Amino acid sequence: MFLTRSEYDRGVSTFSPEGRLFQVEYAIEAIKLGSTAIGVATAEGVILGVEKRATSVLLESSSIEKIVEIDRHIGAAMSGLTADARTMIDHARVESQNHRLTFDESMKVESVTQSVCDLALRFGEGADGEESVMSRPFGVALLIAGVDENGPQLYHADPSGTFYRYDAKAIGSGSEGAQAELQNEYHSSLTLAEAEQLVLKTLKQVMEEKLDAKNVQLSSVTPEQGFRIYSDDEMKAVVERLEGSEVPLV
Amino acid sequence: MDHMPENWGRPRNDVYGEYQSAIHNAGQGPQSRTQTPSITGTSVIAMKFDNGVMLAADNLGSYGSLARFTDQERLIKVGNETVVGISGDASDQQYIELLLERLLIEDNYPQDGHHLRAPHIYEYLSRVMYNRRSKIDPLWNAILVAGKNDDGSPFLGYVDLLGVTYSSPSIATGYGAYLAIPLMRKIVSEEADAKNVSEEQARKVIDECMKVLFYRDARSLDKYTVATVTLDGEVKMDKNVRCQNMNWRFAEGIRGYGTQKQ
Amino acid sequence: MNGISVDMQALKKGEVNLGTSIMAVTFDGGVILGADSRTTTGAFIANRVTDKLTQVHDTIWCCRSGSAADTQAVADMVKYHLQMYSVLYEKPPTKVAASIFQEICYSNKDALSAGIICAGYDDKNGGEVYSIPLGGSLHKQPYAIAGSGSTYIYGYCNTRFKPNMTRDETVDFVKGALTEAIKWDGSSGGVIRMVVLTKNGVERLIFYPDEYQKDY
Amino acid sequence: MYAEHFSEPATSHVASAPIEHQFYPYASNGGTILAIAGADYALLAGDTRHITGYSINTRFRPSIHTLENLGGPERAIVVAANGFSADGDALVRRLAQRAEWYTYNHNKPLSVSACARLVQTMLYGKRTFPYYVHTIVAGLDESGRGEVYSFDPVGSYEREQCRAGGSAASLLMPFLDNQVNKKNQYDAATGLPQVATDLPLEETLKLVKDAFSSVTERHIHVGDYLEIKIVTKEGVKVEYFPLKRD
Amino acid sequence: MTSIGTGYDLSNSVFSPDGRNFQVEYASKAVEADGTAIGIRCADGVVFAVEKIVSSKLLVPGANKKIQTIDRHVGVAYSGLTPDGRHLVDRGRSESYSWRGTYKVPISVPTLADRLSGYVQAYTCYSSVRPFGVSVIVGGVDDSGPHLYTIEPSGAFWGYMGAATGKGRQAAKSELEKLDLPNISARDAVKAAAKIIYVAHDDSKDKDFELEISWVSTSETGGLHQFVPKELLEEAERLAKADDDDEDDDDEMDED
Amino acid sequence: MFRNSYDNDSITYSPTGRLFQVEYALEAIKQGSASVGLVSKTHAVLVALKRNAEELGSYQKKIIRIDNHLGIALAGLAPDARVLSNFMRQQAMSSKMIYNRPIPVSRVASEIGDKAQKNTQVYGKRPYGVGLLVAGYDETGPHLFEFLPSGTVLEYFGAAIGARSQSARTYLERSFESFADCSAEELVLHGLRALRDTLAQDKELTIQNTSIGVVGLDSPFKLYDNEEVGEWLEKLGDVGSSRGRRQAEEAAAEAAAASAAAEAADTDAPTTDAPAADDEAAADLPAEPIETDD
Repeated sequence: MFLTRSEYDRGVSTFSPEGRLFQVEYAIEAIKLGSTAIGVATAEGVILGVEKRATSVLLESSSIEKIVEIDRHIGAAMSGLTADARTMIDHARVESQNHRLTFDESMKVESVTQSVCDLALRFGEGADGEESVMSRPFGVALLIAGVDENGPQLYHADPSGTFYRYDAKAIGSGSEGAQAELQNEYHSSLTLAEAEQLVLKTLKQVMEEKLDAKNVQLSSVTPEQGFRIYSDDEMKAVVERLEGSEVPLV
Repeated sequence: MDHMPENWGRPRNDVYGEYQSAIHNAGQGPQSRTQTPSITGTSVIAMKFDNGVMLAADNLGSYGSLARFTDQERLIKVGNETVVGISGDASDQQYIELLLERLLIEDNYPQDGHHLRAPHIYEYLSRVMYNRRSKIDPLWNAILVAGKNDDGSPFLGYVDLLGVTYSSPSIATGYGAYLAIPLMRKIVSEEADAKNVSEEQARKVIDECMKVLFYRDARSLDKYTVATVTLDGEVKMDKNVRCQNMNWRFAEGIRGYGTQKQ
Repeated sequence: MNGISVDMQALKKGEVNLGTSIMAVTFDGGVILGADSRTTTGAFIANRVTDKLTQVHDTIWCCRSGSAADTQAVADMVKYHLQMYSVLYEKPPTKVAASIFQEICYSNKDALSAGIICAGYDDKNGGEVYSIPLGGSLHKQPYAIAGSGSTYIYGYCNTRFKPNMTRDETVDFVKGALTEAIKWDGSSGGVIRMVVLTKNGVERLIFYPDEYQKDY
Repeated sequence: MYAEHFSEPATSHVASAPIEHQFYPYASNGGTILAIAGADYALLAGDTRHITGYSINTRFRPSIHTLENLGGPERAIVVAANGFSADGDALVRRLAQRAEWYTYNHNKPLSVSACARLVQTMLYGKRTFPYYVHTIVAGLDESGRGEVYSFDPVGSYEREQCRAGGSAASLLMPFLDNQVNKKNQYDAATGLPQVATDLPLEETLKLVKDAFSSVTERHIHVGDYLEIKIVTKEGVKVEYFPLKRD
Repeated sequence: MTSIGTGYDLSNSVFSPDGRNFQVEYASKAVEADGTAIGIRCADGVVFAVEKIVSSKLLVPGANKKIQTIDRHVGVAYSGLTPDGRHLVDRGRSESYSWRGTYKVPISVPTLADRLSGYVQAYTCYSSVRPFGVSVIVGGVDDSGPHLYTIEPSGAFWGYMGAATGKGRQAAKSELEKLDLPNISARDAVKAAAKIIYVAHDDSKDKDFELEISWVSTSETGGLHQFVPKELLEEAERLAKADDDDEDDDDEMDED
Repeated sequence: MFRNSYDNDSITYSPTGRLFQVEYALEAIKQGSASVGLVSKTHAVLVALKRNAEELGSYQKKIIRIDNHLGIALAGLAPDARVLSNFMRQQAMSSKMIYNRPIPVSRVASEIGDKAQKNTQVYGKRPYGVGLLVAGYDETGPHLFEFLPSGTVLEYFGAAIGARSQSARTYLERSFESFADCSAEELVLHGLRALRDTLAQDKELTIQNTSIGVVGLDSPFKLYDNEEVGEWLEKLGDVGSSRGRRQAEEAAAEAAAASAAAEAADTDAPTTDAPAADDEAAADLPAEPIETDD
């Protein structure tokens, strides 16, 4: 049963008496139904981690793709209606390549994030005054991680077309608990390896299933190697390390 | 009767010889979008002086060699402190006048103390001229814009049908570039020279230039307008000026073309 | 050749042209338009009694020169426009009529060969004459001459025209000028037609060669 | 030069236009530009004469443009597009606009290399109706080294030590090959070809002034004033230097 | 208004069973909530005046002009939703612009008013838009002399010798009727306009207001629409204030 | 349940001639943190309070440079501000491109007003949910305009928008007469004092949450953020709200006028320029229950 907040929530362009756009806020709610995704930025690089919730034992967990490459230096993790993310990711990829073509340089992480957010706006008027192309907002949020001349960075883009830069951010169903954990554990001198562990540890806490090398996925963006998704072997190794360090917890 | 429609309207082979299909097959190409000037105005000349800019243009609208219209005004006051001088095609000139009139009306809507001055109008016309040339549909004119700079100094700029622009303390379009420029550069060659030239001196040179142009430009008239833009923000239009003190008497002494004395 | 694509270049050569002498003159109480009546295709006189004076509104008329087809099409469009204008707003002033001519001729200058004199009478402005030569510019004049024959009478007209002539003086002036034009221009000829526009409306005049011709 | 005519009276003013003009959308407005990159500077110079045919339109029309950029004064980029000046102006104006949007969108200075690629994109985008210009872009790279990029009218570009463009390019280029790139210069002692090295700024300035003074003697499109813009870590410095006016 | 709330008033372009278009009527309410605007047709021109309610003392006096220019010879004053008024003025400007492009002469005032009213009327016919929330007074001088029109949110337009709209329109109209129209000179009309705005202003509802006056006149402005010179405005305002105070005094005495 | 039947879209008038959707859009502005603008004879200044969504997140941009002579401060839906600021940049650029003239401040301000009006008269669009303060300097001097979603654009000596902006307005009204002859520095300090008054009681202006924009005679628009704000805050001295109890009372009064602001605080409204992460609004506003479907 749905309890509507008011009647002002039916149209994407209707304000409530308090001046809010409920449809956009509901789209943000859609993200809370998605699996958890976490990003942690360190001076050495950014780690993205997602929970791969297998809804059926028949599902090939390797086909669950919740972290994707946008460009050599940028990747994104998603939560919410992942089908919606497809459009956004494709847009980001095209923008990023266009930038390379036009300027012979990689695109800044913030700029890529902004271009995704401009697209997110297109349920209404576009950032450059274009007509609207969609009749609802995207129901997905992205954690965009990348490295550029300003170092490793992590951004969070939501359906309203708003984005913030974060040191560490969690989205999805476990985001509240996870964010609190990140707030406690994050410090600016984290190494990449520590960030791996922080992401896994946090995921572990908010996941319903027992965390293993199959139901989570990590990726990193570093100045040296750019964006890469951890191989099965690497996943096994980091998960083992987590278990090793946290034996008492089990 | 020739029943082949493709032959209709063609010169008859028996009269004019074999029809050159190549001409027809060549098509019209881009030429169909280019035009040719018909009623034309000749040179506009202008020079800066210590307190402003002075321009002159004669009142002739030529149709080829025919002196078709002898009352054409080619110096246009735009707002309170700018004058635009136009040479070249008359129909395009009138179109430009319409553009400028509407531009000024728009600029006056807000009545907020902002007014387009010479550099702004110049920039606008430069954009118009270049955009039209880029469509291969040029406005067949060369234009001078005279007035005041943002800092209050005199402004004088040139733009033509190609969108080519430049500024100089003395400028002339058309034949004036050959005949008037040397005379004007005698007293204002450099920007700094203008500061040493009074309005009277400038007027003398301008009148002299118009006289030389009348002597040597077969598409010119001895009736012209002189516009003076002063830095006090005033525009004077001296219309129906006639060339004075022309020298023709020496013609009496010219006999034959060789050794003839009689 | 496919037989459908018509040879425009060649057709243009065969186009019916108003090699012409036309003029319009303002006078005290109105304006008079005058024209010869010859239409040619090359050297062949396609029509020797053409009427080149065309009404576009009650007391607004035009003289056409150039391509007969082009000028007729333009005049028809202007007539349509003015009819609409008078229904929607008011009786059109001559300047408005002339401006529509100009607008059409200017925007289609590459496609048209039309030299038009537009003249009219309205109570506010009296008689007015506007010349719209080939490129589509607009020139208000006390009197205007155009067409191939006009080149021969620039001097005649310039010497004899006086502002504010009477109707009869003006008729004589037009008749005299067109007589000379017809005499020297092979592309002009036939009868002299005139239209007098005043506050009383439209009056048509016609003069035959045997009346106006002088001895050589 | 011209045959004299006693003009025939025009017989028909209706059938044909009196003057036949075929519209050609280009012109050449003369002038010459020259750029040299050094270890800690980049220099772009050009004369200020503007011509049409044999007429000098103006003696002073500076043609080296500075692009506004974010970051310190050392991030400035200088550009010149020589040839048909209306196209050159349009290109530079549009480039400035694109650069401004770049700084809005990315909140960082446009690098010279990115600017160069942008120029290529813009030039090539008008491949079918080209900007009739020879373009040179100069500035400092991130490390403070001078960079010079030169372009043909349809966008082919290359980073170079030095390049001349415009009316007198063919006179200048061999001189630069010899003096800057040390072509055909041999070490007196060893007899081996000399290797091009970075020239100090003072030497380059002298070279540029000499080059333009000489070219002014030999080419009628060049003269009046020499404008030199030098980008160093202090920013852009402009110098003017009189040339012959004949 | 018996049909209020029955649903027939929720959409534009819908008649109620008693044949009314409520959305248009409601739009008029927006007009009645705004400051008074008046127009006077005088011997050789038109004078506009508006009462600009000053909602904050932080507003820059004289800066936020409410009377606007459509073409050199045409001015506009309106009451209602100011942004709607600006939209309509914009439309008037493009009408006038395209007219000049076709006919090379300025648009006549009746023609402009006619076209504008057509535009306003169109906004009452579709459920995808709402009617204009302004009553507009358009006036100017053309070839055939001075003209003054009002356009209502319904699109209805009529010519007037004196027109008023906004909060104080009733009081303003009865004052206008007292004038010698249309024989009054432009200068006298300016003074009368100031007085009328003062009379129409309701001290008890709105505290501060700013008086704005413009005119188009053959003799005074050469046929151009302009704001009246500062001195004239001040003089008119001084006279109006003096008058207003007198009346207030009278009122007080009456009460005594 | 609707408050009434006339507020579901921006193209329906209420029986009293009001446009509720437009009025609700004005409420969106109050959900954003405050921005303040003010002018002297020579300068125009913008100051604004930035918010971050969460502790580990960055602060939202509040002041945007449009051109050398022009900038804006915003309160409300940031994405809408992006649409409008891009539009203003286009206008400013084409003014330079076509007329070689920096766009007059009043004209670019009316342009966005006219643009906003269109969104209030056509079905399927919504009014912009953002208020802007437009500050600039042109030939006629410095100017400050307030833009509202209704399309209203008015010129002010001093203006404030956003949460608890009434407190800033009170400060401005009290002191605006002295602005005219202020130096740029004094003007910034006036702005900061006004901005300070919009803070919740336990909050302070910091280099992270304060943005300053200055433009004026011979000085192009300059934006101060982060470390650059430090010296201004030092000059200001007291960076906390100076009004103690009185502020709480005033804020409460404001809350009564706009019950919406209260709700904004306890339910994250992520579409506004900054969801109040720290519940600062809740700290001193009595929360009112929102209307529910009962």
